[in-house]
Formats: sequence, C-alpha cells, structure tokens
Amino acid sequence: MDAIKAIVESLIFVAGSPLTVKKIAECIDGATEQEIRGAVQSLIADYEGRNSGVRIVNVGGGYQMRTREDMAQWIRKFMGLKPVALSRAALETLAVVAYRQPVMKSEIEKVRGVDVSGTLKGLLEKNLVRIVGRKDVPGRPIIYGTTKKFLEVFNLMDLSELPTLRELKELESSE
Amino acid sequence: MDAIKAIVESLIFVAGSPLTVKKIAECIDGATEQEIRGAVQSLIADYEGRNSGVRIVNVGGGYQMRTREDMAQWIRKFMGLKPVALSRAALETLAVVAYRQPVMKSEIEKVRGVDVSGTLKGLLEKNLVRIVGRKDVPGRPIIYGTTKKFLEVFNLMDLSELPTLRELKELESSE
Amino acid sequence: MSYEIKLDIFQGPLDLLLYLIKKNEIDIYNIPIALVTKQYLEYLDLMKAMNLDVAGEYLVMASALIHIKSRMLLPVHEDEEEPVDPRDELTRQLLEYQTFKAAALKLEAMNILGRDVFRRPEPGEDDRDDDNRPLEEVNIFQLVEAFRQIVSSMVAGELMEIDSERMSLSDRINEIMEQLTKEKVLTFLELLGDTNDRLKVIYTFLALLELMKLRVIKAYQAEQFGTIRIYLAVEE
Repeated sequence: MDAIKAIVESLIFVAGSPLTVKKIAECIDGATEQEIRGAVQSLIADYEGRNSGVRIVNVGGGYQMRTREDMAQWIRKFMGLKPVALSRAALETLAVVAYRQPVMKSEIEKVRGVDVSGTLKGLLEKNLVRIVGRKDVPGRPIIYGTTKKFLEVFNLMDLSELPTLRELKELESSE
Repeated sequence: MDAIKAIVESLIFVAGSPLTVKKIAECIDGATEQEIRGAVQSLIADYEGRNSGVRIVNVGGGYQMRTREDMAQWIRKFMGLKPVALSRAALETLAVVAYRQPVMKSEIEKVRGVDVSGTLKGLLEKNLVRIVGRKDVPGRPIIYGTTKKFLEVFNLMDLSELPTLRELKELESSE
Repeated sequence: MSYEIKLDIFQGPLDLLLYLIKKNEIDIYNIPIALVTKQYLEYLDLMKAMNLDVAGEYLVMASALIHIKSRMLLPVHEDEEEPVDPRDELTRQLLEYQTFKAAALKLEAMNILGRDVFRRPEPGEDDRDDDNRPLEEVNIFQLVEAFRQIVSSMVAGELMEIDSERMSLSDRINEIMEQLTKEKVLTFLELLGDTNDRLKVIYTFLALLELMKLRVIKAYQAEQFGTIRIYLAVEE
C-alpha cells in the first residue's frame, strides 16, 4: 500500500495537470482503481494533516497538486505576478455559458443585454470556453460550452459543483 | 515556524527549478535566511520520513522538488502515455487541409509559405489527414483531406460544423 | 442627485437598471417606471456629457423604457381577462440577469488557478515522436484562428470565403473517395445508397463534378442514358 501511495504521489506531482484515477491505473500495473483511490485519499489526508503549503485536490475529474490558497501572496511575490482577474464582463459571459450550455451567442447577449463578441473571443482564447458544434436550427448557429480547463481554473470537480440557479436566486432575494 | 515552512514548501513546489535560500528570503518578509534554512531541512526530513514519492534535494546551490529515483519507471510509463499536443506548424497545416480540402501539397505550401512535407507526414501518421486520391495529370499529385479521427479529436459531427471565417470575424467586434 | 460612482463599472443597461432599483430600494416586481426611466435617462445624459461612449444597447433600453412608460398610461380594457402588465418582460429580464450576476460573483470568489492557487508547470515535452501517444484535446477555435491568421496575411485576391456548404461538400468528397478506394467502381445510384435526402443527392452530384474537375475520378457511360460508372482516375 505504501509503495502504491508513493508512486501515485510522484505521478500526480509530475503530471501538473489533473490526473484521473484511470490514467494512474494505466501506469501502475497490478494496482486496482480502488487501491489507487484509497492511496489518493490517504495522500490528501497526509498533506492536510501536516499543514503542508501544497495540497491535492479533485478538479475536472482528476487529481492535481496545487498550492494552498493562503500562500497566494508569497507566490505572487515570487513570480512577480500582479493579481490577474477576469473582468466582470468576462465572468458574466462565462457564467451564462456555464449554466446554459450548450448556448448560442445570441442567447448570452439576450441575458446580458450587451454584445458579447469581444468577451466570448477572449474566453475562447483563454480556452475556458469552446465551440461545441452547431445548433440544428435554421442558420445553424455555433453553440458554446465550457472546457476542462474551466473546471481546473475554477477548482471544480465537475459542473454539478456549481451552485444551482435556484440557490443563487434565493441568495438574491434574501439579501 | 510552521507558517514559514508551509510558505517555503509552496515556493519550492511552484518554482520547478532549484530555488536558493536567498531567493526565498526575498519573498518572505521578516524571515531570516537561517529560519528558511531550518524550514528547508525540516521539510526534507518530513518528505524522507513519510516515504513520499517526492523529495526535496539540494542541487546547484538551490532546493528543488523531484520525484524519488526509484519512481523513474512509472514516470517514464506515464510520460509515454501523456497526450501530445499538436505543434503550431502542424495545427496550421491541418487548418489549411481542413478548410481547403480536397487539397494538394503545393497548394498548402502556397498558403503557408513553407515546405510542409514534414508536418504533412506527421499528420498522416497521426491519422488526422489522409490521401483522398491522385490527380490524373503529369506527376499524379496526391490530394489530401481530413479523416474521421480528425472529426473525433475536434469533437465535430461533420465538417460543416467547423466555424467559418465569417463567424470568427463576428467575434472580433469591440467590447 | 450625486453621481459619485464610476460610470464604466456598469456592465450594460440591465446592470444600470439593477443599480437604480437597489439605490431607490424599489420592489423589482413593481417598478415605478416613470421614476426609473427619468433616472436612467439622466445617467445617459451624464455619460454623454463626460464624453463616454454610450453603447447602442443603452439607447435601445432607453426607448424600451419610454415605450413601457407610455403603455402604462393607456387605460386597461375591462373585457381583458388578465390584463398584461407592460413591465412583465423587463422584470423577467432583470431577474434573470440578476441571477447570472450572482453566478459571476460566485465564480470570482472561487480559488482561481493562477490567482489564488498555483500548479507546477507541465513537464518538459520530450521530442520523441511516438505516434501511439494519444492526442491532446484541441479547441476548434485554435484551428480556425490558425487558419484565419494564415489567410489574413495573404493577398486579398487569394482569400476564399469558406462557408458550411463548402464543408458539406468536402464531407461528401471524403466519403465518396473512401468508398471508391474500397470498391474500385461504383454507379451513381450505389453512391447514393438508399437515401431520399435531397441535400445528400445534391451534394453527391456536386462532389462528383468537383472530383471530375480535379481529375481524381473518371465517369464512363456505355450507352446513352445507360448506367454511369465511376472509377478512380489513377489506380493506386
């Protein structure tokens, strides 16, 4: 068990991107997915338990090592980064895509009440949004959806982890 | 002390390349080099002590996180399974084939302005591009087109789902 | 009236309206249209006075507000069973936008990669060209963008507009050539299979014309009105 744990840890470490249990199992002959799942859970607990500056999280269906959020200021200082934020316009467009996908540009514009060409292009370039295909209606407009990278960037296991629109509505009315 | 340790750990983790104590000290205000040296030693001992698949080593005067040597075989296997990204050149050639098919090599070269023999061969091997047929003219030039695998990789039902240049232009408009 | 807030913080006319509703502590289900319209127009005037670019969407909303206001003044016909409130559509739109605004705030509050949390860089790509390795997922956008950039650097005369009809034709060409490479000879009817799809018939015909023009296929007919047989122009 400890041997598998060490291998799993080294794989998640080198991968950089989120690594699925299935993918890990392909690399370790003789280890079942269940054993790997156990090793991952044990690793997660280890990192939490010793107050490490690094943690293992479940994002986009895989496991990824990342720094703890309260380390952000030191890392930004080290990397010489200014806190980069997505603009409010980009976040609103992204929110509509995330909840309404697959969604047409015209639908996003109807919700936001503004032209979204520029923000949509920016999100495509950042690979947070992708072209899913075309809608089977006259004119066959392009439909958009979110990417795996979106899940990775926003720390989500999957889309169902987003608060539901109902929850958001209740939040608004209770304000 | 524990706080400094976590910060040091997160910095060595994100840096990738070896990090000197001096450089770490520049990022953490109020921490002396001695404290940082202590934190690093304590981290090294932690990783060793719990038989982690990852360790912190002193290389070239700095500290770096690396996988343990005996993890090499699994990591090699992982790297072999890791998806490869298309190079910029391959993507451009693929784009010309996709939009201009059925197309001859000479036509692709005219558009891209460079010799595409190498990238075209790579795309044929990756099964993204195929030989559609030969022209019955002197030299019997080969005509290229995209494959079913191409549609799969780009998640397309058929080629008509590819966005047109006009549609992309619509995204250019200001915001 | 004080305008201490910055005008460019509004994300559009709906955002501005929501702001006015909050500021006046208005019930969103019962918007005093006259008041809101008045304040909305004052903001637009102010934006213009400050030489800010007032996007067309703000003006469209202004006329919509004025229209609602005038409809509010019309008497309600008593024979109408359920009189429609002219504000309904606007209220629905505002509620929906408000929800997505909240969703955007939720997203912003998450631990964003590259802002709050950081990962290790990707391992260095070894140059080994192993074709058994799976391909990394590519966003179609990257493909189109690559093509657009190449084409935009070409002279205008060479630019060819791509439409989805042309791409449907390419689809059909690829299918026909695949079938023909396998079967060596085919009739038009065999190419069509048992389809009744008119578009497919047209695209098949157009694809054959294109392939003949390219000299990739040859068509033969033994006699007038006889069966047309299609061959590869060049045997492999």
